[in-house]
Amino acid sequence: MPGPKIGVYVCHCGSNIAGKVDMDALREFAAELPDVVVSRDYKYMCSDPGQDLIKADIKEKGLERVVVASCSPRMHEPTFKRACQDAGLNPYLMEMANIREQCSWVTEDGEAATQKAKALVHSAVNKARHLEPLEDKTVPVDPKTLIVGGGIAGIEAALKIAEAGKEVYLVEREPSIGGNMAKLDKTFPTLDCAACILTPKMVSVAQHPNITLLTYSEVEKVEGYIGNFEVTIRKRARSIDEKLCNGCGTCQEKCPIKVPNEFEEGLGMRKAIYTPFPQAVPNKPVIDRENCTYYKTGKCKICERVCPPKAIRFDQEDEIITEKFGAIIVATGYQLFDPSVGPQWGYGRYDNVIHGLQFERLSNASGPTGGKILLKDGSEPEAVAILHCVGSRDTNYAEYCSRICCMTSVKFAHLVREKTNAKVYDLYMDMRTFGKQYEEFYNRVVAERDIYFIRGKGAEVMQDPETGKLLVRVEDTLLGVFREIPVDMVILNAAICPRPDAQEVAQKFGIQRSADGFFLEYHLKLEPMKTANDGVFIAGTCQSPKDIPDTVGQGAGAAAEALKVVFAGQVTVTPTTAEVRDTLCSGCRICIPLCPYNAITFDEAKGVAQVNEALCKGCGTCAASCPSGALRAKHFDNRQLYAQIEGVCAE
Amino acid sequence: MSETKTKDAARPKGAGEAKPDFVFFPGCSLHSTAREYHDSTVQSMAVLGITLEELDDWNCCGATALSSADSLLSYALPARNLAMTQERGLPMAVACNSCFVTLNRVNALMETDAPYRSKVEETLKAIGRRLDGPVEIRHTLHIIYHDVGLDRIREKVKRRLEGLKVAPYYGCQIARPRHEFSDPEFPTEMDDILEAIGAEVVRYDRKTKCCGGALMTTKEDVVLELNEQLLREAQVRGADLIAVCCPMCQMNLDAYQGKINSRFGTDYKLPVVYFTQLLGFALGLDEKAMGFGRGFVPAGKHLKKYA
Amino acid sequence: MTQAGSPKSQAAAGEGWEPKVVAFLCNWCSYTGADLAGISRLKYPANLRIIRVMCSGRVSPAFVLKAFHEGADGVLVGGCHPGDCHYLEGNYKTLKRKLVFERLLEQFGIEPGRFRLEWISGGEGDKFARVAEELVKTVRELGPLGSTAERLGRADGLALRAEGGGGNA
Amino acid sequence: MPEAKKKLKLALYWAASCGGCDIAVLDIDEKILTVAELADIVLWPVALDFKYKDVEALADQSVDVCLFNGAVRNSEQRELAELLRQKSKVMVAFGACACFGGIPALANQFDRESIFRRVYDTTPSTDNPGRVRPQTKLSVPQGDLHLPEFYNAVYKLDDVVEVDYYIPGCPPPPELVWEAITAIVEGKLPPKGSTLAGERSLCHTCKRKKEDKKVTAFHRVHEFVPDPEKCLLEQGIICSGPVTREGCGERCLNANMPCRGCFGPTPEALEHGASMLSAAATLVEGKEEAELAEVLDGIVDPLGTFYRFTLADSLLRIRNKSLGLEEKAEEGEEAAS
Amino acid sequence: MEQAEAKTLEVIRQDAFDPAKFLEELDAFPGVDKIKNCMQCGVCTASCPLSHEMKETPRKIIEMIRAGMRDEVLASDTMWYCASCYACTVRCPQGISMAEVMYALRTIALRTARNLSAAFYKTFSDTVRRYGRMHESDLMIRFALRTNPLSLLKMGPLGLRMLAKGKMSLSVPTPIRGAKEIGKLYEKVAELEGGA
Repeated sequence: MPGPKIGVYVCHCGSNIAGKVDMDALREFAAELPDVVVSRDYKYMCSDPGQDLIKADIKEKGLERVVVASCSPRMHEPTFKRACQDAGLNPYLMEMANIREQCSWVTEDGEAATQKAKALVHSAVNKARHLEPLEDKTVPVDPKTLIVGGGIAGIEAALKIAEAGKEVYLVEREPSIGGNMAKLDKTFPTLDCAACILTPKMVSVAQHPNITLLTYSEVEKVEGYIGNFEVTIRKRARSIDEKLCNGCGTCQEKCPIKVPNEFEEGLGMRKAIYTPFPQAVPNKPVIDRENCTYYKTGKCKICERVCPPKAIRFDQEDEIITEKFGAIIVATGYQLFDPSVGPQWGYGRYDNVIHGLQFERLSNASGPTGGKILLKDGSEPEAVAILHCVGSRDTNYAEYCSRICCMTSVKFAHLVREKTNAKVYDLYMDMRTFGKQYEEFYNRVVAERDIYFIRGKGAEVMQDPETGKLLVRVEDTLLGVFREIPVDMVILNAAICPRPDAQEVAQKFGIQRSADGFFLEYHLKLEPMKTANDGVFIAGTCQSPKDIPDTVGQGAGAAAEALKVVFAGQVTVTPTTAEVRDTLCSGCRICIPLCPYNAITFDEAKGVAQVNEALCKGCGTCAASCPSGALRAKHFDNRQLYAQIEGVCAE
Repeated sequence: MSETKTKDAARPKGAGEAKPDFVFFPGCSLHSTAREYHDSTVQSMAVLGITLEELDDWNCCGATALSSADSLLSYALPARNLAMTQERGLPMAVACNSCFVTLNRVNALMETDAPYRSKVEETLKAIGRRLDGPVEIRHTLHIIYHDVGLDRIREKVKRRLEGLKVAPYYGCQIARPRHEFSDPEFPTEMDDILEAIGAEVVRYDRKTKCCGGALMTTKEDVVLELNEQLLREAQVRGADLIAVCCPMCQMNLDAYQGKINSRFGTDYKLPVVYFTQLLGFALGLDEKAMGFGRGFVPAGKHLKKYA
Repeated sequence: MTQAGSPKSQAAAGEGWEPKVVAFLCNWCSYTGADLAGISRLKYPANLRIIRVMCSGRVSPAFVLKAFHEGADGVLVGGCHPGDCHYLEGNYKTLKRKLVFERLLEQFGIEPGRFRLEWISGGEGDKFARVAEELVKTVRELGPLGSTAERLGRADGLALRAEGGGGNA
Repeated sequence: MPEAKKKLKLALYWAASCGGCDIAVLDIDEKILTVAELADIVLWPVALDFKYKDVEALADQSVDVCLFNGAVRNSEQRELAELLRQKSKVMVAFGACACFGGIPALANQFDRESIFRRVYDTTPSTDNPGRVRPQTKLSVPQGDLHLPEFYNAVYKLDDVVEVDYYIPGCPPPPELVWEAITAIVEGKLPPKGSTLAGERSLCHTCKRKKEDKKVTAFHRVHEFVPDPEKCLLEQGIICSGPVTREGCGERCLNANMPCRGCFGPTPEALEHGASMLSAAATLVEGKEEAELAEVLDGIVDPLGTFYRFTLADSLLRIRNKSLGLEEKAEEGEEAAS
Repeated sequence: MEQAEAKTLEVIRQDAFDPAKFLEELDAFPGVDKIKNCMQCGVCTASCPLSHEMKETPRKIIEMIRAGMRDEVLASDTMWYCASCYACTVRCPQGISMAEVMYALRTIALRTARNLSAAFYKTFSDTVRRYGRMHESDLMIRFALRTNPLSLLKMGPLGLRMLAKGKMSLSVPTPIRGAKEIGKLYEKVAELEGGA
């Protein structure tokens, strides 16, 4: 019985594939396979002329199936599906063989690669023979976007979407938006103050009619899929009536409880009722119930007494908000590496060993010292050491480069010199000044008086037990000598790390993490904001360490991705779902509890299981457990997979 | 460590009925220069309910000296001890830091580096022995800390060494390269044990800085310098004595203290004792049995008030 | 790497024999991980051929048997790490099947090293390459398994009429 | 039953099987008389004395129907299968052994040598000091004696000859046998290659109450008396009903015993044993590997459980090691000692 | 900083060195790997208690190895200062076990070296071979005899005090029961190493 007419298209991908795999041999091999009526190779099959080859053959030779041997289907499957569709062939009758990522790029030997490519093409042709036409379905998209994380990435994304006229929910865990950037003093390379450039954006977020700002809130649950995410958000009780509160701050003045302020990185204090910093948005306090005397003992209520508009609400409860969203942007930021993990650096052991964000707070005019760089005892340091790569580029901790530390160090050196008379020693392994105007900035600072750059990694910070001075030990690797540098303050430029709850967040949003723990983008270069979960995008330092310009760029980029979804108004959902063949189903009900989406139900009248295709995501788990073979995973059915197995195993 | 072990340790032992908890590898020093370490370790652990059985016919682990002289031999020699321990079917306890690191080095090899591993196995085969994978090797300090536990130590203390200021000096090879201790550079296990027996532990930042070890033989000048620094910090921090857990450290700091004083014009009189001597003493064991008299710098005056 | 074996040499454990390994990879994690190995230009033996499924949960144990039946010498199933499944928990289903299936394979006399279930995330290109390398190495050491037809042929010299059996697909 | 113009010529053969299938033919009771009216039996070793040469003498295609029961274990059975195929218009694989290898095929976990060692050497009742083994050829003064060759594996009938119809079951239930005979007589046969039983799985006709399935522990039948109203799988008993073709009349289920799968897989099931294994394993709830393993270890002997009747029909067919004969011999020795 | 002595720049003719060969030689030692990954950060040097005594810092030794300067590396004093404290090893950001590198260098150097350290390690090895265990007095006396017999006099006072404290014994040590095994072990090692 003659099978469907199959055309095979082998792509050279320039030399990416052709440089390893013998194109002629592969093309000829494919031509010999049963049902193959045409087999061609071409330099770039994804190019217009390449696609035209396929289209012409579909029309002229009446092809019924198309096999493209090229890159990963994750790359160009949509391209070739479209080409088939344009030529009148159902796009689900196209199958790809991945002979680049999984063959030419990973195989040393050309002959072996050719052999493997043949097997992969054979497998694809086998599967193609059994393919069936499927129709895409579309579902409407909710026009709202959810943004998780109110740092600069989330803020940027929210504003862009709002300004484009679409509705945004911005959810932030802390009482104020602003993220880590709000803690910074000056920003490199221009040295403008972070607050000066960030605060206006924060205010715009609060004021924009298209933005619903939910601070002190967390996403609890995410269900659904692109265009139709159903999200549960817990808005924690601030214990104040936000409508009545005018942000006067009287409560904070009078509150008797003092606790370390997280925002000040342990260097300053706050009250039990507080806004984390003066420019907070919204500028309304929260009561930290863990530390508030009233919640502990039932007494106090001073804030309630002093509040002019009577806005304190001790009995306020958490609010649960459920909302539908078309797209989600995750911008949850980073966590600084805890340098006490490596006690050799002295952090946590010596008072005047601080990390980068602590220095930012010291240097910040609104910080605990009013912008003065002071030692713990209140005196000014005479010498300061700055250590790069604390935890970064270190297989003991984080293997990757944190990218911003070199520039931050240069900035710190400058700020120390600007505000004190201290000598500055900057201990670097390599100076990586990769951004626009960064090298220029470095060149400026390097020339400043009493700033000394030493090429060598700070190995250890000791204290002279007699003088109390800190001793930094380093090899000056350019001289090949050992140096012990006495200083009063050590600034550790610690690594940018994934947040400690990154795994939990990743699971909640159905995204993955790369080996370094950051969220995984769909494609490192070409799809940096997309994730494997359609409709969920990532931006900023939750994806990898970044400076502010890059973070802002990604925030805007993610906004574009989200807008693409919500403006389209509808999304295509895959027709590759499961189906029950009624005449084969005996109603054993094994499949029903297997479906995580509850897409399978039991039809009592017919005595068979049935699949709700709108709910089914097409994982095929049910098909693999259906003993009688009544459940079929469309596009990945038993016949197709058996044929593929035969193909890869054939000689 | 497993709970079972803790239970075992706590279990009262009738005469002869109990299987020992560990095979004990004393190492050469504990049989010669560091006999007080040997005696105080075995005796105080017995009080704490841990029985050690000396590994029969053990041989020198080769120390780091052999690692430097002959790579294969430096694995083969300690491997014989591990093979015999495996035959005995018990985990191994080690008190000497140098032995500890050397034996662990073989363990590490047993888990990795296949081609070299088979070479070592071949040498064992030549003497009719074999080693199947790594052997559980425990430092006695770690056993006391984990398997006995601080609570049990506190319970058993007869003489609380209240007011005795001790600088805990671990040496380098106990926690490095990376063993079972809390941190390779700033372990705290000995600190906690000393506190549990009532002593005041002084801050000692050099707690794992090197004493120079065997280099005292070949590079005496510079090694004396290292030891001078170690003594200096202990003195500055106000320590009455230094507690150690390694025979080499003890020897360098104690036996050479006089030489250091004459070289650097200092006047250190810091007794250097094994932590187990203090532990045993606190547990009520006899001062003499703990071998306090064997040190070059006498420790007696600091212990008088507790006796 | 020598070449992936010429048609005839594979039948017997001759010098030219090259193991065949079939890998069923889930689209979201392991297939992406394999793509990442490619993008990173990591090298691993060409003996391993990938079949894409949407979820490791789709991999019926029969697919694995089918691969061995067709002459595969080793089979890899790759899924997302526990908790990371794109379909919430398909990989747990795979794990459950594996726990019984492994014992079945052993009863069939398939050495444990020939079948592997691995959790490989989209970020673990290096792990994928390592697993591929290890699996091919193991299978190479175990030697050829041969297709069912070959094995029966070796057993009784019978050329079976309807080679295939079992598979109703 | 309509009057046939000409009497059918019927052959029945018994290969590697217990003989139950032959009895099953008699189980159609008084209808056997109708059969006798309708058909001339040309071969039925269990009941009538025919010699091979009588069969050889028949003209090709002269037998209308051959009901072949039993699997193919040795060369004699194979030769007969081939001979009967040659002489018959319609070849029916009759019973689970002919269809899928049946119980005898469980021996595919062992090769000839280890079976012989067990049977001729190591069973406690064996007294065989000379370690005498069956030989295919033995010369005696009177001439050469031949015995059939015992194969390393058990084969199903369609491995060696083309089969036109399959009647599964251990043994096939009388109703099915009668239906088949009727269909043959009436010439109302489905397309060749068909199985003369239902298309869905046994759950379709099983009357037990079924709910959404979740299992917390697996049990074996001797461990407790299951609720006769409830699905056995839901009670933790491995029942192959969901994967096994319907048509048996639920004889086992009615006796409160689980289906063991003698009707073989449904037409769209991938593989009888593996499919049931896959289904059974996923019924267990939980995510912790250690806990799961504990529950799933309750499924003892997966091969014997899931391939009880269909090992010769499986994808892998035989235990791989049964091929390296020497290697196997050593193993057998160990097992024996 | 000390004033560096004026010195002409060294010229290295790279074709005189074979870095790959030296790396291979070191690669044969277990635990010696990743040398090529060294970032030259100097943490090893700065962590070393004795690096200030060395002519070449540990970091520089790695770079010299990578340049293939075998003779120069083996002639350096760096490895003889290693006290096996492993500070470098635990801190190395690339996970290089510098201590193992030092052991390897010593082992290679000992095949030809004739310095004080070499004598010590050889004596040590001999003692263990003889008795199966180490005996300080025996070791020290033999070491002194091998190197500088006069040093025995210098060691005298300490030795006497050690004797007095029972920390040393002058009695002739008895070999362990398994001394024969130890001997065989040495022989086998020699046989295997000889092949190498």
